[in-house]
Amino acid sequence: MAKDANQSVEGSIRWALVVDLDRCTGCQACVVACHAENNMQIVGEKEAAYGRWTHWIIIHRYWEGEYPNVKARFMPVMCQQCTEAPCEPVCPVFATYHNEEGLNAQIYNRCIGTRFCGNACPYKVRVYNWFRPEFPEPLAEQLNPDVSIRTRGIIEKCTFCIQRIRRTEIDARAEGRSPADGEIQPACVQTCPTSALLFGDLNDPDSRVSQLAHSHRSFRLLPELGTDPGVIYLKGGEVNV
Amino acid sequence: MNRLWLFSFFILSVVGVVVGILMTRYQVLSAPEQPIAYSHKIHVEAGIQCLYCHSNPLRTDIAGIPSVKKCMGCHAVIATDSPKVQELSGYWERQEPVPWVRVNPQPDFVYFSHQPHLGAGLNCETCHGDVGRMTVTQSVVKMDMGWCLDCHLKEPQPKATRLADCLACHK
Amino acid sequence: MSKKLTRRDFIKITAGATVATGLAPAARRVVIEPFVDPPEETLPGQATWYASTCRQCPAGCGIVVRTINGRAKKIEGNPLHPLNQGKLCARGQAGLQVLYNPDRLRNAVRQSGGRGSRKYEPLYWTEALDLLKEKVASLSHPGRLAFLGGLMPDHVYQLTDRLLAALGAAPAVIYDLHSTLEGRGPAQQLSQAFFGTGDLPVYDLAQSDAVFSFGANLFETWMSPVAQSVAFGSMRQGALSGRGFIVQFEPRLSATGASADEWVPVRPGAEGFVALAIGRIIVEERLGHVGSHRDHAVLYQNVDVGEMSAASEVPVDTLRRLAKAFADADRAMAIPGGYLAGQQNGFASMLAVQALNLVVAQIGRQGGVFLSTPAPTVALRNKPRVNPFSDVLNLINRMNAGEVDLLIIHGTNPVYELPAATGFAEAITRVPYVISFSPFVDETAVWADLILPDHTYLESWGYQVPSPGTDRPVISGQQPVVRPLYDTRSTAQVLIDLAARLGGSAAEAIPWAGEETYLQEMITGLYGSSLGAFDARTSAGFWTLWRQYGGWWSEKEIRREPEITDIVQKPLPMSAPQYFGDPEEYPFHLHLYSSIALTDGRGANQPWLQETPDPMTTVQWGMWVELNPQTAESLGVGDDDIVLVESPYSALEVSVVIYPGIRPDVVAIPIGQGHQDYGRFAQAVTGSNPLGLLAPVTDPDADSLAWGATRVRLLPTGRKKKLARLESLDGQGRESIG
Amino acid sequence: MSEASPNQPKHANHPDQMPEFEERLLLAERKDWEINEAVLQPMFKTGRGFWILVAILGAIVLWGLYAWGYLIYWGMGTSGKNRPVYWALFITTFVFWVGISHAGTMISAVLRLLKADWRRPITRGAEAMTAFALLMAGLYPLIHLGRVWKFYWMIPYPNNRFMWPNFQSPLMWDLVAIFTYLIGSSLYLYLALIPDMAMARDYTDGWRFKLYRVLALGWRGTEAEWHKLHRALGIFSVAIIPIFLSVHSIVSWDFAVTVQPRWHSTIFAPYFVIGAVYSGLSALASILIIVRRSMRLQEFLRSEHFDSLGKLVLVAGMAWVYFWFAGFIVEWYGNEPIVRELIHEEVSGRLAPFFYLQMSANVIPIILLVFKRIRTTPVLLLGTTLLVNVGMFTERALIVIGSLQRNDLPFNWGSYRPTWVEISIVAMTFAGFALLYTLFSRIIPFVPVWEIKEGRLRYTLRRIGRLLVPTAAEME
Repeated sequence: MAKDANQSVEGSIRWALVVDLDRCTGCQACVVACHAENNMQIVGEKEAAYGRWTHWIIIHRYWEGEYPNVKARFMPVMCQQCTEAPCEPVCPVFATYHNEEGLNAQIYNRCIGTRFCGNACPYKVRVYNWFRPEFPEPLAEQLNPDVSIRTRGIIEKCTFCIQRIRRTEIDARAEGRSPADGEIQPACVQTCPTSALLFGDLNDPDSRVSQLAHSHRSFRLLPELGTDPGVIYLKGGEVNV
Repeated sequence: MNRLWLFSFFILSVVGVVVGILMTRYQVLSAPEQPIAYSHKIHVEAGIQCLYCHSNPLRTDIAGIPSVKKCMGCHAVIATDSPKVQELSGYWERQEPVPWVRVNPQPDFVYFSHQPHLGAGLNCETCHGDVGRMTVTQSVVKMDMGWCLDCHLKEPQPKATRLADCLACHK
Repeated sequence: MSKKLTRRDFIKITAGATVATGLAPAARRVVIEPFVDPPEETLPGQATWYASTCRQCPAGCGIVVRTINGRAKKIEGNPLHPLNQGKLCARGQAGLQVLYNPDRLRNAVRQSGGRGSRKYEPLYWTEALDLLKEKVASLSHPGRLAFLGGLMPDHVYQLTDRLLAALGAAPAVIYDLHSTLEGRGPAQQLSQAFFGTGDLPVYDLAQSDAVFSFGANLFETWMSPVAQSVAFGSMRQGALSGRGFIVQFEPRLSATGASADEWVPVRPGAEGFVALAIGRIIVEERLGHVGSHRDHAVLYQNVDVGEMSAASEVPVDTLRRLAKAFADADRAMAIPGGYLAGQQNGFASMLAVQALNLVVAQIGRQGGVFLSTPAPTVALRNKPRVNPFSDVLNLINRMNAGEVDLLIIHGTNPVYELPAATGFAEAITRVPYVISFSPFVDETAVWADLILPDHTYLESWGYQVPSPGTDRPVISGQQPVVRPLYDTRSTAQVLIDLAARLGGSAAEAIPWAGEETYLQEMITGLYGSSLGAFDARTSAGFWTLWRQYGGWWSEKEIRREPEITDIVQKPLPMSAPQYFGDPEEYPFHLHLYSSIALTDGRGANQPWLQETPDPMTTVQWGMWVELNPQTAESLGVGDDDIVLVESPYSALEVSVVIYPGIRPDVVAIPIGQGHQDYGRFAQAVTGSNPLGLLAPVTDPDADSLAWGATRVRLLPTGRKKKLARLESLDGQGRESIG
Repeated sequence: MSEASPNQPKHANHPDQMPEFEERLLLAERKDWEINEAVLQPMFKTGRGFWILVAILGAIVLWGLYAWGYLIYWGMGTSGKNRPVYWALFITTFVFWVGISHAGTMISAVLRLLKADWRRPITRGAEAMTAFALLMAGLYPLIHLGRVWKFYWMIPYPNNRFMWPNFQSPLMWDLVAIFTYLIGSSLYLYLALIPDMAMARDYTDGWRFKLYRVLALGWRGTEAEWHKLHRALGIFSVAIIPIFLSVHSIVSWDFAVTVQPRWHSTIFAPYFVIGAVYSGLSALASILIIVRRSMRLQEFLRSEHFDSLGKLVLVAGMAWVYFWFAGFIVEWYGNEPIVRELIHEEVSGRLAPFFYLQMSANVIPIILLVFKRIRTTPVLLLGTTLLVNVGMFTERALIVIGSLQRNDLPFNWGSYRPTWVEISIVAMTFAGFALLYTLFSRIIPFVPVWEIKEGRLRYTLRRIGRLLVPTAAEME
């Protein structure tokens, strides 16, 4: 999609997100940016307490050791955009499927809410709309017109901000070029104060993402499941060599 | 006796559904009632290009309904005696927008942008029909998913694959 | 005729369709209203980006706001802005919910049912302004007018300053909880004492390779968190330097501490001792590569490492190890943070910490401490300075004594933000007339007779000189990104109108026709400056560029090397921490901290921030107290159990979070919840304001509120309240089983 | 297998004792019309008790329907599900009902093939149970949808969007399998019903006559008709067995194909099937006992039937334990961290009560059923078989809900509480099942008269010396 319409090299793209755990300070900027970009509903304290929040990206916090030698580490977890996604084959209506660019797509208006994908996902990053969303006036004015609003009974999840990808690509193609590396930024990547998040094409050997993916610090989440995620983590505490 | 009842009820419901579908379809295609009975025919015959009033499709998602100011640009002097134009200038004096009714509404879950379509060399008539001949504007096709795919799938590979991707149009 | 028919048909059809099939939505009629007279820079449906400045905290980051069809849709960092370089924090992102908050005041109101009645009657602005003017004019003596300010945009403050001066009234008293918690006042005085200037120093995180942060929550709310986070990113994995390390000294492991490489739990208020001990060790053992140890010996001549270690409960060998690491680093840096300021010996501690930078000769050096070059024009430098706390207490006394007839409040919420023990809530009832500029009905506005709601920052003009700044002079510009939603009015404009109405000296002091013209005049000083990242031929062109860039800043970096005062000629002061409350009766230190999402409670009315999980406890909404596992065990309480936290002043009930990263003798409560007013989202959370627990004690040297010096006791209630945690309590603390 | 040892205490006509062959084989002096009467009479006697029962069940069903409407209108949030427990009571009950539905075919098809004669009087009850249980199970795929009004997207129909259901998805397999099974078993039920419909037609008048006339399809009982009927039944009983095996295997794959710990198991298919048979047979036994009592069918449903049924349950139960153990020991021995965690949860953690409930409720009956006295005493057998189904339901709940509460990232663990909505809807299906069965028993001859008569024809008594010997003739 990125290349010019005429000599297009489809399927050569694989979008990927690099999460540098050494930079992440757990500041939650990405979480709010995601809310602002993607029209998630706010569920309130009661529902949130019952595990019904709708964050597409949550920052796991893990304690290590005992006081006083205690340490806490952060790990942002969003949809891993698996190539071998466990969630995809189980959907009875193709509401979720894998697209040409390595994205694990979720088509909201096709979803009938069996929640099978939610069970199949080992990272538990798919969230469900348990009730109708409510946006007391004038909060609705903020809603992003590029993202549809999900009603009750629909599974949703991180899309790598497909609307931003598409927007940049269309604009680029209008100028007869393809987006430069780093030009496409999901909301979380754009805002991350420490630049712990980085987005790009994993199949492009020159992109920063694919270079970092080859760093000795890189690892994937739950590799033993063989899901081949599109989210690459860089472990903290050391520098690239 | 009550078998008759049952029978007639059954027939009625079936007819109801069928009629409902037909009517809805008809309604989607039918011309909405506009606040001002605007005629594209007259304007196009006067030699005005689509892009003069709907000026943005090459640049943005939506073609854009001309602002009242734009209308007044001509109608401050042209055809000022026509009652319809006086309705228009009424809006201008009150500084109100004209509440035009959308002819081709798209559902909320669809992402559509004019810009790439024109970029791909389509022209307005391909989808909107010969608006230039319409006195009352109405859509000529039911713009549903099948209709979109008709064109998208006709594209050469691998472009077709890209255009058949749900994410190409669904947001 | 035919029209009528078709319409009737439609109704029939729609009805028929709806009944017969569920296809009604397909038959929906959508009305599109085009612009009457479109603004030339916008295309319908096309995003337009406006550059402005974030006002969610005092940092003053540059933002660009995505607007579509005249509605703000998304806030992002301004990539050109030297301070935050395109990045933004959670609070900045949530700014839209200030603008679109359903609980905003929609016009000027007067409390019809008398104060606190929460019954409001709308006023036309002309009436409101006349009322305001009449109140000001009818003052028997200008001294009986008091202006209480908080987080004010620079230009509003300057106008206020001029007006008050012209009236002969006392200058505005500036107090707000956020500045208090980040120790802004003491920091300014520290800078004064050390570098002889009131400007806050800039700590060059990006290029430092060893940062000792003494209670500075660098990446949460302290000073300029986004700028510091950006710097942290490049310090950690940046290309230029190797991976720098951070050591965090504080009684409770903050989110910043979690990102640090080492956390040293220090006894509250003893951080200064640690700094002194480290300095002493470096000096006497001649550690590191700096030859000037002899000169600094005087600073530490009466420091005893053993005592310090005992008092701070940090083992001596730890101190030695850290001292060595600090001295050996190429570009080490120590940061005196906000938590120090919360103690009664805060100023001494901060001095001791700042002195470390001197010992390793990092003042004015790369990866060290320097001062940001101030704004080019003097007029721009007039910023709101946090007043000594005694000024606030004086004001309260005067209010109590009935010496204040008219109290005007802007940008602060003292009823919530001051410790209840200071008695502001009672004092305000003794003031005959109170005027608030708050866009929301907060705890203070409830006690105002007249509320003249200001625009929210996305609707208003202004500029701000960020303080602390960055490596170059910066003036952040602020402009409306949307047309004001409601019939509110910018305070600057109100002040200008007021001056015009008052006439006389006031009118002379504020001769400008409107806010915009004032701003234009103020920034023309920058027009033609050779430093600027941009310049224009005409001042009109400059004004346009100013709005496009979202401010003005120098193209290349200009740092200012601070000169050091003679403070370093004599031994550093040493004062033991004191706490309010008998240690037998009240065994625990109360450690309040500003929530990363709600800061000092300002964010509590924004649902996004409420739903944002706290990074450490992962609690959304809700309020809690953090206990060390041992402490919890000794009290026999567990997660989600409600305990009664009791100080000599008051008590509150709150759920427990077991928190491994906190000293056993310290309990921590986040600030920001417990609102009585301030909108549905703020009030949705049960709990009471933790500031109620505080004793109104101050640090005599810095004359600032010692908000960390109160002791409390805990009583289990036997009840439970489930907190909205992101983290599962069943799986707690385990990354992967096995 | 049904032949019980002949030397029995001679307590005539007492229903709970083993009778002489005469009675056992209904060789006692009984005219055909007497048998017909005996079967048909209870159908016409609908006392007050019956209507009260119908009213109560109806009320529960109505309430359940309201709850379902509530669920649809307000959203799935009104149920107790959350992240990560996206499936809970609904799916549990779904699996349970599918399980129950298995016994019917098991009894009639398998036993028909095996020519086990004791099956004759109970086949119809079993087949009816299958059909009704499947109807109830079939509701759940709809109930648990977040947007049930879009259910038709799961049906493959040509459309201009080129959109089809995803046949990779186990849910689609489910749909197909269950639908096939439902059609198959109801046809099977109906086929065997035709002659009795004809019989009933000849014995009744009024609306029943009209009804039976329609249902009897003009059956006249000619040789040719009988021949065809037997052929058809023969084919069906062979054809339906693979379906019967496939259904629960596929249900088990709903779980087994995911990577969810404790679900991702190869033994699930046979384990589920055998579990289904176990619970199904038990349910059948319970139902037969209740019906027998309420409709006074002691003469037809006699101890030896329950005895054999009990033995079947016993066998199924032992097989189930074997499969359970096979699965459990492998997972326990494999000692994979998360699985270990889950097993720990069950054996000594929060789930322990449920775990021990299901273990005891599934194992104790096996021990009990060893004793003939329990197999042949209706009350005891009723208790035992009910216990089995309590156990099986708990077991399903443990698999579905218990496993989902845990997953590979402990940060994401969760817990679950059912709400009144879920409970009402589950209650609705139980009540609905009972209601259907109750009404069925009053409209359809509960005992397949023709099969019984056929059974009689197979036997004659020869007197050899002083001793009566039954001889079985080969037929079918």
